[in-house]
Amino acid sequence: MLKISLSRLEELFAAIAEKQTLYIPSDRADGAAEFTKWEPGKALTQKLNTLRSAKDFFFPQTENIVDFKMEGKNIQVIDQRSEHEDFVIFGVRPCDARSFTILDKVFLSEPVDSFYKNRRDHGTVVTMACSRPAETCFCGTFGIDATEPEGDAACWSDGEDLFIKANNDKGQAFVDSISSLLEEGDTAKLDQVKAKTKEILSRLPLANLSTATFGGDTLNEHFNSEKWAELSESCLGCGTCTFVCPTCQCYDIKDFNTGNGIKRFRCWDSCMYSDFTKMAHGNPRTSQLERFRQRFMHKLVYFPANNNGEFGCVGCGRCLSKCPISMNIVKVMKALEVK
Amino acid sequence: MQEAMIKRAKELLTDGSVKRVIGWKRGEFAYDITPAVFESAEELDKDFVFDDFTSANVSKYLVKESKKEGKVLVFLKPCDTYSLNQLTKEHRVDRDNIYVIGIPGGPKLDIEKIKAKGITGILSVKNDNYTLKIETLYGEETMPFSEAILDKCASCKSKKHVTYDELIGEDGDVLDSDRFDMVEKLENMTAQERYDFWREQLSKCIRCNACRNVCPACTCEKCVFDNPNSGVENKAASDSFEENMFHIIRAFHVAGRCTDCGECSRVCPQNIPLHLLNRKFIKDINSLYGEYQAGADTTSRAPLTDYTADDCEASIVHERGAE
Amino acid sequence: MQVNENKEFQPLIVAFCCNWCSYAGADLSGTNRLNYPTNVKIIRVPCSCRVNPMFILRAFQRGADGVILCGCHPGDCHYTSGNYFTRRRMTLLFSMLDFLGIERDRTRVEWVSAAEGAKFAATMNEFTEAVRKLGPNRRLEDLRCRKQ
Amino acid sequence: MNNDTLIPHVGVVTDIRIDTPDVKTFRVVSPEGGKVFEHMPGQCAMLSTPGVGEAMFSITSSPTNKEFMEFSIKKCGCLTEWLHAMEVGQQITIRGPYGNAFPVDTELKGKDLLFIAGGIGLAPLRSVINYVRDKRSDYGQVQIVYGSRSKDDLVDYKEIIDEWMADPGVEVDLTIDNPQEGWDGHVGFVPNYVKELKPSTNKTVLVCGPPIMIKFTLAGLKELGFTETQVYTTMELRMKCGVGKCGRCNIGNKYVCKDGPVFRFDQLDALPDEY
Repeated sequence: MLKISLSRLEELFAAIAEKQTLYIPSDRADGAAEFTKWEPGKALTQKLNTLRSAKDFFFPQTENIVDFKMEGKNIQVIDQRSEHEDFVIFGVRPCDARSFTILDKVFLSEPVDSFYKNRRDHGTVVTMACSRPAETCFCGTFGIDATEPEGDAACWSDGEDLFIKANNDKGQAFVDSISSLLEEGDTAKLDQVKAKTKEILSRLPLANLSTATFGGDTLNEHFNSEKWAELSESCLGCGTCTFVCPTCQCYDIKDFNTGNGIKRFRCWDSCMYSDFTKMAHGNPRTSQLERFRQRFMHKLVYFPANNNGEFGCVGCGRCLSKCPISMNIVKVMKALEVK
Repeated sequence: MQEAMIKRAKELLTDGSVKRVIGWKRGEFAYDITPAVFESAEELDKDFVFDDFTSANVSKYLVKESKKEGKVLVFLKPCDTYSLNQLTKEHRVDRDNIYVIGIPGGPKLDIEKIKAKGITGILSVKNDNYTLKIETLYGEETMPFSEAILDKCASCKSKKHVTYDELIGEDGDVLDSDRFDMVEKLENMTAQERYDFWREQLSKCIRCNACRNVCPACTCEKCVFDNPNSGVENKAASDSFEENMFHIIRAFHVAGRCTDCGECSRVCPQNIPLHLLNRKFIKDINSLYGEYQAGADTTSRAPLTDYTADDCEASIVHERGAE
Repeated sequence: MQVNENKEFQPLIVAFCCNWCSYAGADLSGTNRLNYPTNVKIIRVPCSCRVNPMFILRAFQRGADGVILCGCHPGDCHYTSGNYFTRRRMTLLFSMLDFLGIERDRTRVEWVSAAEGAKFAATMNEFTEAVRKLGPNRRLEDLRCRKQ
Repeated sequence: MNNDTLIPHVGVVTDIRIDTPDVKTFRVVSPEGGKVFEHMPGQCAMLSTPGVGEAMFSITSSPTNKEFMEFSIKKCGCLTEWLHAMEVGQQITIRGPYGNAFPVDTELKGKDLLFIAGGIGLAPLRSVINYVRDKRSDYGQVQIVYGSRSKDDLVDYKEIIDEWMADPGVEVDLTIDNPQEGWDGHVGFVPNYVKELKPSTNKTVLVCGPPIMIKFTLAGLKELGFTETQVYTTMELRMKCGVGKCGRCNIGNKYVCKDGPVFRFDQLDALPDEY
């Protein structure tokens, strides 16, 4: 497999950044990791994962859809869309890489969302395999192999060298563009690292979390379970779990009057917010129990029902560590699990 | 301590003087504790937990729970009792439907500080005389207890329970803490430095509203930010102005009512030091209108709903502070 | 923020004037033929304490470069204690804006009674000059509302 | 770049007809004349006034009408209030068509039809009624049961009297909730009136109206011997995108804007009762 020494990473990034904008996960002032534009001297983070997922690159938190100019009775629709620049996201973890395929199922299905497609076509995802999974990781439950990441091109690190392999033609184009820096290398040491990681993955506390009792056809079984009351009683109804989640796709469309025109923009929305389904004549989900149930039923039952069995969660563990009251999908799955 | 609390709670449950107990429930790991309502002795034995990670301030749940039929027992740390007093003063809770057992505060741990040290794969955290023994998938790690303390506990303002019906352990007293040091440090910066500091912090905000939904002082039936024609985007980070406006107005609405319990900074997923905004208001109120601690009692008038004829003029802000 | 022919920066000033005193004061300065800059846009409010901090921030969002809040002198507020609350509220708000690094001199509270037409005109002239020196408001504006 | 379903077209309101104190029917055409897009009966469109809001309304005109599209809108929110304040010639933005339609060319073809509507619920059914009347030979006997709070709350009252009642193949039964002078027709709630009329059970039923009316009508129909596979309805939930992506109009795993708004009752029963 092609490889480059880890000491020449800076050189590799410089080569990539020449042709396309490069984003890498690097440490912020407060210690958390975040995807930022690469500049010379910006180091790759040692943290397992970034605080905000890479979803932002394809489905940003706010995005202008269209502008309007109102003149008397007439409306002028101004389409602001422009071709997005090419960019590379380096160091995406396998769980985040899988979340892109889940978002694709939503946004690239008919009728295609042109905003998302515009960014998705111009973005090259270069993934990085995990070697030190955290206790909150449970990507194995959803069939993700943390040592064999998906994405356009995949990278592994065995401590000395960075191995790189293309998974599809976009990945191949990326590898070709930096092939001058790469050289062939044997993967003996890398296979040891992979084996060790696989061994750790099997020892993770959530390794044997199973999705057996969930899936597209288990709707009635779970919808009226009386456990929802107990699970949702201390939920604050904030949007943290949905806004840090890499696979949440719900959005809201709002208008903003700038004083000299109207901007219609799209922004993330959370099913946990009280006004998510609020209509002029009522709201089908008035209690926090219904909203809480909707979030987890969507990921564990509705999404698989509409996407032939693929779950809406990738097991990245962000909601486990960021929920103010530590309620999350793992506790819901364990509570609803039918032994 | 945990056994004493469970024993006492079971006694009160069985003799019928309380119907429900608000406490904390064990999670998957050592540190993911969830506030919970217990209704039976078995539940208490099975799940109730009280240890170094039970730092959540549960007084806000009393707004709902105290309106239900039957008394509710709640365990409150000293800083939580200030929040309950403030809620009582504003008639948001039915105080005589609540039975409060004061429990010792004691500094609580912040798992983010442990993880920030690069410790990962945490399986268990044991505290033996102030050094943490952390068992992880990658071997045993140790860390001084003092380095993993929550920010709000590091600048603890009082170990005194200001309201309780019963006490487990003794009552402490008000401490003079260094909680305004960081505020002073910021005040002495130049305006540009302050602007850059806050722009960098507030630009991280993802508008998840966790700070508002956890704050015991933020209990409006319908928040102004949820009102579409308030003109503020309540879920979009669509402009730097929106972030500034949201945090200024939220801090303003709790000015004079915020008990400085530190929950907003604890729950912020982006680690923004939101407590500094509230402490700035507290520091200003103390210096301009006389020492005031929200929640210290349930009768005094909040500073912003009060006035004296010889309050200072607003131009005082223009005279002080470096440019 | 308009820039007229002689290319000098013309700040946009929003003045919240309390209906009983300052608005009458402004009216008096008009009848006395005293002039104050046209950049000042007056918004009449029943009392100075009707002004919610959001109004002030919204004015900045929409392109105001300075906001001044005029009310009755403490003691002769039509609603007896309105301006006392304003005084506390605005002191804390201005202090917070300053804490966030936003220029202090963009905001001000002035007590102008119905008889002080001259003071109203002088205050407006002086405030406009102060804001003109500060330049356009870049720290608290909404980029979407910036006039292209 | 191809156009995106979220980017609206401009429509001009050419005629506003006041049907009831809180319902107006708006005629919308493209600025260059003609319809903005084609649709099938039962489908809906997103109307909006930039800066006020955007909402989903069922298209009440029949697809066989080539010149314009009509929307009967009840005033009950900030956008509808703004729309009711419009004058003729005002432009609005419109995008669609969204949702599936009543299966007029499949299950309904050749069947005897029974339309049961309550209040503003007539709007989506009117599109199907006029479509069926224009293609009369493809369908069997048509019966319309329509009720409202009071006489002047009957939407499209003029058209019902002049055209539908005059049409031989169409039987129209009107009712109002409580007696009112100047009204000699039936008085009573729609569900009870349906039970009185005892329609024959080989008819296919299309129901639309307030949820409470649908619930009791369905119960009444079951008593009369109708099975759930014969009854269709159209749902209404909050919608933002109209194409099943923004995630808010779901009942169970079905999105009302994409898999609906028209559902058969056996499909609805398979879903949790979350509406």
